[in-house]
Amino acid sequence: MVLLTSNPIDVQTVLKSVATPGSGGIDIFIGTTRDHSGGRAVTSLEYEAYEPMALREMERIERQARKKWPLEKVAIVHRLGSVPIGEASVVIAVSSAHRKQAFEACRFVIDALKKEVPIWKREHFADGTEEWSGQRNLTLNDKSIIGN
Amino acid sequence: MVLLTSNPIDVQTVLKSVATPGSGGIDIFIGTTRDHSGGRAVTSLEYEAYEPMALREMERIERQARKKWPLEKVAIVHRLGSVPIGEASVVIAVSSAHRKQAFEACRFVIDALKKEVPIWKREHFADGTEEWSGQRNLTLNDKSIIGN
Amino acid sequence: MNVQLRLFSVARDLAGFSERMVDLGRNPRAGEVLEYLAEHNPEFAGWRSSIRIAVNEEYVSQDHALNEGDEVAVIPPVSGG
Amino acid sequence: MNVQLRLFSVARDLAGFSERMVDLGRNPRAGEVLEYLAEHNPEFAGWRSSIRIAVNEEYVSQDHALNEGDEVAVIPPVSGG
Repeated sequence: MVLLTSNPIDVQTVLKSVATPGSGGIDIFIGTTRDHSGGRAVTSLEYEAYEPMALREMERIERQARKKWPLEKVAIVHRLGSVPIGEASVVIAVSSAHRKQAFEACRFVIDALKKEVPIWKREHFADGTEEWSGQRNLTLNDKSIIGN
Repeated sequence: MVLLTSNPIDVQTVLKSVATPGSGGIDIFIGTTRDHSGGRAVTSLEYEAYEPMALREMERIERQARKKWPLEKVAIVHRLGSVPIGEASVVIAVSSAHRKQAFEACRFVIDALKKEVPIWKREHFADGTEEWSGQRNLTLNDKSIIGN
Repeated sequence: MNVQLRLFSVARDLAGFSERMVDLGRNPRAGEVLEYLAEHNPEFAGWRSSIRIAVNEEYVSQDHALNEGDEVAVIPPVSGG
Repeated sequence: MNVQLRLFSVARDLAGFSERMVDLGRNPRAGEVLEYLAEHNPEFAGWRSSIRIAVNEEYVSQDHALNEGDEVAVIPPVSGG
């Protein structure tokens, strides 16, 4: 199950979506918005996606995980729009007969999501400024000043 | 936070207990009762603990995890008594500024719990028999027939 | 040849538009959308090493040959999670 | 010397009791509770390699010296989780 939503993510619902009678272990990763980033106070975050492609990439990552591990169910849910501090921006849940596979697959999915899925985070700072997260590297690599 | 309870474990409550404004990642492991064990159909499980020592061991494991990783909060909750198939017998939640630490610590805690905490599982099989789980090794090692 | 160009995040902010039908000439390669964008804002010229291009919702290499009507998306470094 | 013996899980089922004050003689070691139990059921004699002993809620080695009034628990292989 893959989902993009502008509503708060209900972890209990995600958990239910992966619970099966054959599951011995479920690993859930919850990414939450932190109140600081690079030493600066953050007041809120905003996420934008290239939605149809993001869903395709999420499905591709689920298929990759299922090839690597014998899994029961996989759920990948990402929130879009504004996300207040402390709320979940992403929830990954993986069920498997044994816990080792659930842990490894869950970590694989969040790592792959962060690398591959076209979603972007914009940070709003307490000092009133805002910027697209992770674009500082872009500008450093390319010796330009975009995105700072 | 460590807890032994004979009530169903509410994952949402455990999650709230570890969410902090400094958390960037929360990893939750949920051990659920499977409908089969060693090829046999299981109808329900029962857990017994040496309660005060189990709580001490759970606290010790939390301290060990905090020594190894910079963590925000740790919750270790184990259910006792009868647990229907599909319900959670154990829930571990770990929050940290970064997801890598949350994953590693969560896995460390469940692995340590399964080795160290004096809790025992009794499996009730569909064929009407029941037995203490994991005692088969005891009897094989010791060339006796206890626990089969 | 006309393709549908889509921009996201910092790329959209820099270009000032999110979607546009653009003519990339004959036998264009995916990476050439950056040259098109650099005509509007020279800073795009330096992006080739960091940006990824998706055609019809799938990542492609920058020398991927484009077809008429392709949806070509400029994907700055992603930061979901 | 009297200690409070506590049995759990398969050990309790085999011995037929869960808690008992027992006299282990002079200068007993933790592992000697298995010898005490083996007098009731010889199967306990073979357990030494698999069982752990806890004294006052902490794991100890089998040659740990016991004190008057200690709570000595027989811990069969645990299976929580």
